[in-house]
Amino acid sequence: MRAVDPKHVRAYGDTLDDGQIMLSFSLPVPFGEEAKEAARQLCRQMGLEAPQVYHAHDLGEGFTFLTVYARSPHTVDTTQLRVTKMDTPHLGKDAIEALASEKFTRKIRVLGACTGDDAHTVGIDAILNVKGYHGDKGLEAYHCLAVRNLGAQVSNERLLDEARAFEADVVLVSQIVTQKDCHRSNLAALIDLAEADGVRRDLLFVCGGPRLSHQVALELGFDAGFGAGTLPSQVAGFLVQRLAAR
Amino acid sequence: MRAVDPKHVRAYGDTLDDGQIMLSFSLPVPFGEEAKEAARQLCRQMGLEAPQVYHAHDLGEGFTFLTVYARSPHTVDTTQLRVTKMDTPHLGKDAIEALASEKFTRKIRVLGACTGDDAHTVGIDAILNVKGYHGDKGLEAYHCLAVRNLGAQVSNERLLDEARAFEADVVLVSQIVTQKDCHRSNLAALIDLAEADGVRRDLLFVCGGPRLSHQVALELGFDAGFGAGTLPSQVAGFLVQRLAAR
Amino acid sequence: MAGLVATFAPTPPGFGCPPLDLDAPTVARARQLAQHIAADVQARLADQSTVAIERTVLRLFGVTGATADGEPLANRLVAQLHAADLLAGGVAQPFCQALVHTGLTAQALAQAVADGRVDLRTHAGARTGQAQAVGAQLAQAGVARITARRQERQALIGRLGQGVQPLKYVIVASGNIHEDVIQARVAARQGADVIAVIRSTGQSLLDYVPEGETTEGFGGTFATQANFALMRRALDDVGAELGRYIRLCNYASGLCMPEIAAMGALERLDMMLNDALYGILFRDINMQRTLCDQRVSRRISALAGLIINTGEDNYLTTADAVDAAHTVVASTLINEALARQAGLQTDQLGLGHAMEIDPLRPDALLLEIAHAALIRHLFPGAPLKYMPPTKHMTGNIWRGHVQDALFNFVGVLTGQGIQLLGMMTEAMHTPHIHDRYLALESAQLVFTGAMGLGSELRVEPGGKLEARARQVLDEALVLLDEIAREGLMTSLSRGHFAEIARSPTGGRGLDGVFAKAASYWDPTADAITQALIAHGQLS
Amino acid sequence: MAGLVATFAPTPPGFGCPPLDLDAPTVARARQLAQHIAADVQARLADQSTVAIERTVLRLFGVTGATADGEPLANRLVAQLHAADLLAGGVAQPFCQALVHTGLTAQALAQAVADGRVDLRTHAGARTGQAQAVGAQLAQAGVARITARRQERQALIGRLGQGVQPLKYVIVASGNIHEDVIQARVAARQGADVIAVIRSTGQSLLDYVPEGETTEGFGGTFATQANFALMRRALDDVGAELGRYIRLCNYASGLCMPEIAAMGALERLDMMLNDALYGILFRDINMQRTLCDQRVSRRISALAGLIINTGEDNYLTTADAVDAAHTVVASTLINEALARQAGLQTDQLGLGHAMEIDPLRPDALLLEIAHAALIRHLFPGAPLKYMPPTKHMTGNIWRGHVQDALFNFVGVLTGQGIQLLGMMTEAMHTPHIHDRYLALESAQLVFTGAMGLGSELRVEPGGKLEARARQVLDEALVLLDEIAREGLMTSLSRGHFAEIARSPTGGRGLDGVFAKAASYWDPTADAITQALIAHGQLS
Ligand code: B12
Ligand code: B12
Ligand SMILES: Cc1ncc(COP(=O)(O)O)c(C=O)c1O
Ligand SMILES: Cc1ncc(COP(=O)(O)O)c(C=O)c1O
Repeated sequence: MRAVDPKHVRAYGDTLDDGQIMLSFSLPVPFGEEAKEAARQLCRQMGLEAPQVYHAHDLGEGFTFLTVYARSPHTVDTTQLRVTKMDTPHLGKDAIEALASEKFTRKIRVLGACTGDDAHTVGIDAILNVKGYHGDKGLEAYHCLAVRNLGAQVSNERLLDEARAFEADVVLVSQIVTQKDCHRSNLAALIDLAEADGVRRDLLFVCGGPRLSHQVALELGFDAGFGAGTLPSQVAGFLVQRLAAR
Repeated sequence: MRAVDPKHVRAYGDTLDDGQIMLSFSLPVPFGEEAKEAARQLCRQMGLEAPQVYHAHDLGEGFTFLTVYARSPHTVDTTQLRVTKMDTPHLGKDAIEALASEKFTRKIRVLGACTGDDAHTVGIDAILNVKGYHGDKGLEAYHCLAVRNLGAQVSNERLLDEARAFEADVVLVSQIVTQKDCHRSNLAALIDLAEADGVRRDLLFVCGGPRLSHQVALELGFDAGFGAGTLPSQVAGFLVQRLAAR
Repeated sequence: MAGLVATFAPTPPGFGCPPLDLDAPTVARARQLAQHIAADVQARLADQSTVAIERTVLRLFGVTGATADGEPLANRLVAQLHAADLLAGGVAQPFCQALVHTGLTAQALAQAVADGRVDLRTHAGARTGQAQAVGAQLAQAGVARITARRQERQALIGRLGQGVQPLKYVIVASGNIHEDVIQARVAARQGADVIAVIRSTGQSLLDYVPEGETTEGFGGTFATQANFALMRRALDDVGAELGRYIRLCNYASGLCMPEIAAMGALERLDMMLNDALYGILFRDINMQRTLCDQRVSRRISALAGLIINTGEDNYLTTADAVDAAHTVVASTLINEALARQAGLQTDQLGLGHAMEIDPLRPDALLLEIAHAALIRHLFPGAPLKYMPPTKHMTGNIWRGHVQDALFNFVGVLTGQGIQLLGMMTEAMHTPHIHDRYLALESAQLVFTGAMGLGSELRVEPGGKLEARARQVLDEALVLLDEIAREGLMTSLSRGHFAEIARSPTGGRGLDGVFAKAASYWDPTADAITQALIAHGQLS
Repeated sequence: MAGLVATFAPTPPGFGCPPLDLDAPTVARARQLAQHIAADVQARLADQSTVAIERTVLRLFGVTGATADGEPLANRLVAQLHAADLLAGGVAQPFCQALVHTGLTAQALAQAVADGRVDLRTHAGARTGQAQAVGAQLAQAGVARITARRQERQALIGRLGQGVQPLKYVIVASGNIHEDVIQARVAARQGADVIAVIRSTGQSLLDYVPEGETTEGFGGTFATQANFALMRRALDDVGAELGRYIRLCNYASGLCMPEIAAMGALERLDMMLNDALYGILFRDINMQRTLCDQRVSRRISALAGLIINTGEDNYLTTADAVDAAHTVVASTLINEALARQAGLQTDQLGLGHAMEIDPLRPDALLLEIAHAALIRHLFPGAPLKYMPPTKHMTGNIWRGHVQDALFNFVGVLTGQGIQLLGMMTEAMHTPHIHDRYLALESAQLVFTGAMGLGSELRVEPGGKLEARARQVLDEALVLLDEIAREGLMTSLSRGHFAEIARSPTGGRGLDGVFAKAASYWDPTADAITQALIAHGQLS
């Protein structure tokens, strides 16, 4: 049997290179053959072949929901993929503590908050609270860290004020609500404010949330970003190693 | 609020023109950040923006399953959609019988079969048997039709032999199995054989099955095609009107 | 007028939760403790009012609208008095006094005050008989408007009919009321019985209700009277077409509880998320403020025939689903008692519950059924609102869709009243137009197939299911006992609920609380009390 | 050697179907009638053999391979004798005679005959003592090979362990054995316990078994001994890695029933779809042919410790799910009797059932539970194979995924043995690689959550569920009574099952049936009988 060609990888249904993919979406087009044809045309514009509308449902109010299977001829060269990953190695709690006690004489001061109108504290709490996440202890359990958690709905202004008062080394920001990309504007605004206040260089700025990634965080001017399923030790490990490298 | 522009229709998630669509597929790429990036690249090749991998699952054996949401900037001009539809109007049983008794002096002879290796008789039976489908009586219940059902796994050769013997006016072919497009080759082969035998013009050739449509049937050289959910009266109405028009 | 209240869909015959053998004395004791806790809270707060309550008085008098810079007139007037420390007697007294003095309508007067043409502060003092009469008359008119909307609902339901329980409840949350309207109408066509318009993230902390139709929310759309009216009309239209009354739900919650309750009552909303405990725990709203506000909001809802939905369905998003299941039970019992004291009837008690059990945990379904059946048996006849496990939803929409289906199965098996439908995209975005359709279609499938099942199955006596229900009830009793001893407000500062601790003087909005003077007067409260007594909702 | 048979996973403690109060005399009578029907069929066919059976004898003697134009040697030899009307005494006699005469090995002899170097026809006649001894010895060797594979399975399961019931059964059907292997290994990693390799559409009507590894099937992949071996190795490898024995399933069905059973036994398949009734009804195979073939195939499977799966799960794809539910029950009882007469033990009876109830019909789930529980109670200890409603699957994958989840719930609630997992894309294509993953993940979710539920719930005595189960059983009894009176073959010509009528002399393959001469000799049958008696599977 032919082997996968890593330079020309296609989607796979049940046979190499069959390019099978599934799409689903709604169109503001009344239910009927025309809506199905519109769906097929949309797929063809994506370069897809032989689009088959398997399910079309009349949503009413001039809308149709469609589920389409099609063949994608597109190929990806997997030998050329570049992914922005955090470059610090993942350490366990003990290794982190050891590194910190070797490098620092005082505790690293970490200030966390969920900012803007966002009131989802579970994520930041999972990172900060002793209890931690998925059996991995939170930052409060680290001997080398001094942690303060401001909770939810903290404005960027207040966050920076508190950072000054707490003499923070690191600011951790959580953003969970992402509708209309409000997390991006909120986060970018924080960095702008920090620049304006002249404190951007003095602090490590780290953000997290289910729709964030290291790559997005860098784009927004942060030092690091953590996505869904992050473990506290990943965050602690990053902080200690990055500050140690300074 | 802005109204839908029928010349530039986009996919709709919760806001006009947000272009939200969902895709899912597998890639023969080992699970990990690279697989996610490969998925995003595939989406970008489709012209999609801001692809978000929401779910990636390690299938093992070097495969990854991915579910992606993205924004499609593509637009469809719904004022220019052309759909091949059956042009004969849909009549009820009584109207069909009336038309037939007016136009024909003898019964129309209808021969049906599920051909090739295909053994799915439920579809053709739904069209032919008295019982019918979804409360709509089958062709055997029509006074104006004389029906013979050859059942399943009938070869194209035998079908044409039987058509001759039965002095059929119409041949109904069902194709349910479609793997590797075998329905298309089977159906095309029947028409070729009928052409070679010189009987193509003497008979109406009609096909049906869940993956067939009028459009596909015409492409394959048939006179008509019927898809999923077809009612017997649609078929009877087509036959009688088409033959009456001859 | 009993039975007129929420006009809730009757349970179809032969459709009910399998019986559960609970210990009757334990149930009775738990309910008794809850009543004690509720009475104690009311007694402690009896002498306080809040700026929100006073603004509500004005709204019931007929004051609407905002200043050019968007400050609602009700806010401007109350804030002015509060700043001058002239609010202790209530806003009604100076306002009615000024009405008498100027001869203006309520709305015109409010506008005049905002424009600086009349100064309410100069009217503060003792109330005259004339002012008292004007106030009583305006309050009566307010009550009459609400009662009219309630009768309107009654008539519409009588004419159109309504969905079968569990009612299918879905949210719209585009942030833009016009998109919300489209999506709500689509949802109704796909089988939704209740449309909840989710609010923008920030609104619960706003100490005013924005004005007008809004198109810019995050994670939801602002609750405004104009938005209420727009959506009400849209649902009435589509409901008439479908031959099914479609209920509208919003949030009388946050810093403007009673005001929003009043607006909802005036615009014929049918349900309101309404829970001080939720605000305290999840929005850090001051407990004195919001418990005062809640009482008034619930009395208005009682009058309006609205169903309230409490927020216990949120507790286990922060606490452990199995260890803390009893906190949900304890809290619903307290919330029931608080609600009944405000005049809400059984068929208005849409107590919220959700168990957030990790669906991958062995016996997840067994535990879910045990908890759901327990709550069902504790509140017979109440239109319980049952919420799916949201926190265990991930980007895996496929498994999520099945999780939601299993949850829907538990809902219909245990005879819940209102089923908040989970969406497979829960972990990703507020629902897309078809997410709702898919959720509704799936729920309909499960409900149709399993409708009669609850009556055909029995719980194994002495088995695990029964044992779990009894255990949770026992744990709830212990907690209620503790709360009854220390008082609800102290308890809240101990973090018993949702693993969150709040102090009586912490949180937002305490500055809006004030001690009532002996002369405090609120004619709307009097009118509402009279009406509730007349309706048999209070005695 | 009892218990060694299918080595089926034991039911975990506390996990079982809620008890059902069936009428014991009705059950006893139904089973008695079924035994009578089965005995009658066997008696009528006792004097017949078929070309497929004779080819099986050769295969058990060790003959494999095909001629250059793809005709299997076994076919060539038997066809030659049959054409010359020299088959009535069985193929063993001339073949063994020729072996003695030429001194060749079985394989070499077969090749020589195919090449035209030896003419078997000249060896037909009475058998010599020498030939008899050679035949018995070859037959013994065949039985020994099968027994060795059976012991191998036993050892592997002992070492690796296996899945928990309901075993998760999925299909692979790419048409290409190499893609099938990839997909099967992926499925095993995602939790599959049984991999069924679906056959190409045409194979059941082929009167020979293709040779070699195949890459070109439609709707499935050809069953060949080489494909069996390839897949067996792949599953053994991944199973060793996962620490779980992965079962392999194929089809001993169609015109080559006993041959495929033999190949499966030799390649350590674990399950076989095996049902003459299915072939008669759904493939129009002649009933005399396939009932003869079936008996031999089942004896081989009995010996191999294979689980057979019967085809009643197909009946309601053509007949009405509710009206004809009793036909499924009647047929499983007959199939059980036929199976036991062939030496199959309880833990080899993977009787198939599926109810194909329209999921949108009210009480769909209630009926589904009633039917599933009825079959469960009729065959305690049997690894019942339970199939999802396939005919109600449509292009709506979303609803379909939920339908399958509900079905999985019924399976675990009623303690089924083998759960054929539905795929959301059922109406569209044979499964894509991730369709299987999604189905497995969903099933795992449902099974984990509901594992203990069957033991915690009881059926309401005298309720709808019990009544429905009793009604279906009563109807099955009436049908069995009728079949017992007229005989199975006459019944089949009346269309009692699946609404399809077949005549005893119609259909495919009758030309391959022949009357045995008095001298008929089949040493493999004798060896198998001895072994089955030795194992306590026959008496
Ligand atoms: C629990 C919950 C709530 C609870 C929150 C309780 C609390 N105190 O946090 C309550 C009920 C109060 C709530 C309310 C609302 N919610 Co909410 N909620 C959720 C829910 C169900 C789970 C979130 C959660 O707890 N996840 C578990 C944690 C552990 O995961 P996490 O947050 O991703 O955190 C991990 C990582 O991201 C990372 N991380 C997170 N932050 C940080 C920070 C740093 C520095 C680092 C390093 C890492 C890190 O580490 C964590 C551990 O791995 C989600 C849906 C879902 N299933 O995801 C919706 C959801 C987040 N909510 C949503 C909305 C819209 C709301 C409301 C606005 C709705 C309303 N009006 O009623 C309100 C208002 C909230 C507000 N003002 O912000 C939306 C957001 C939509 C969007 N994408 O914009 C979601 C997605 C639901 C939906 N589909 O509509 N919600
Ligand atoms: C029932 C069924 C069977 C039954 C068939 C019984 C019988 N006597 O027909 C049994 C169990 C025997 C069977 C066997 C197999 N099946 Co099958 N089967 C199905 C199933 C579940 C339902 C089909 C059905 O009856 N639909 C109901 C009828 C009414 O709908 P319909 O066929 O679409 O017909 C309507 C229209 O299409 C139209 N129509 C159809 N024909 C015609 C003809 C004319 C002239 C006109 C006008 C209209 C018309 O009108 C009908 C009424 O509206 C489908 C999955 C599914 N849910 O669709 C798989 C399915 C069709 N089977 C499939 C396969 C692969 C097989 C097997 C090969 C598998 C195997 N090896 O075991 C075998 C072998 C079959 C063979 N040799 O062909 C695949 C086909 C994959 C593909 N697209 O290629 C499917 C899709 C399942 C799957 N996902 O794998 N099957
Ligand atoms: C009682 C109650 N109020 C309010 C909300 C919503 O939050 P917000 O007040 O931020 O709109 C919820 C959410 O579930 C709730 O249960
Ligand atoms: C007993 C039995 N044999 C065979 C098949 C499959 O069909 P075929 O024989 O065409 O491969 C089935 C399908 O479900 C079956 O149940």
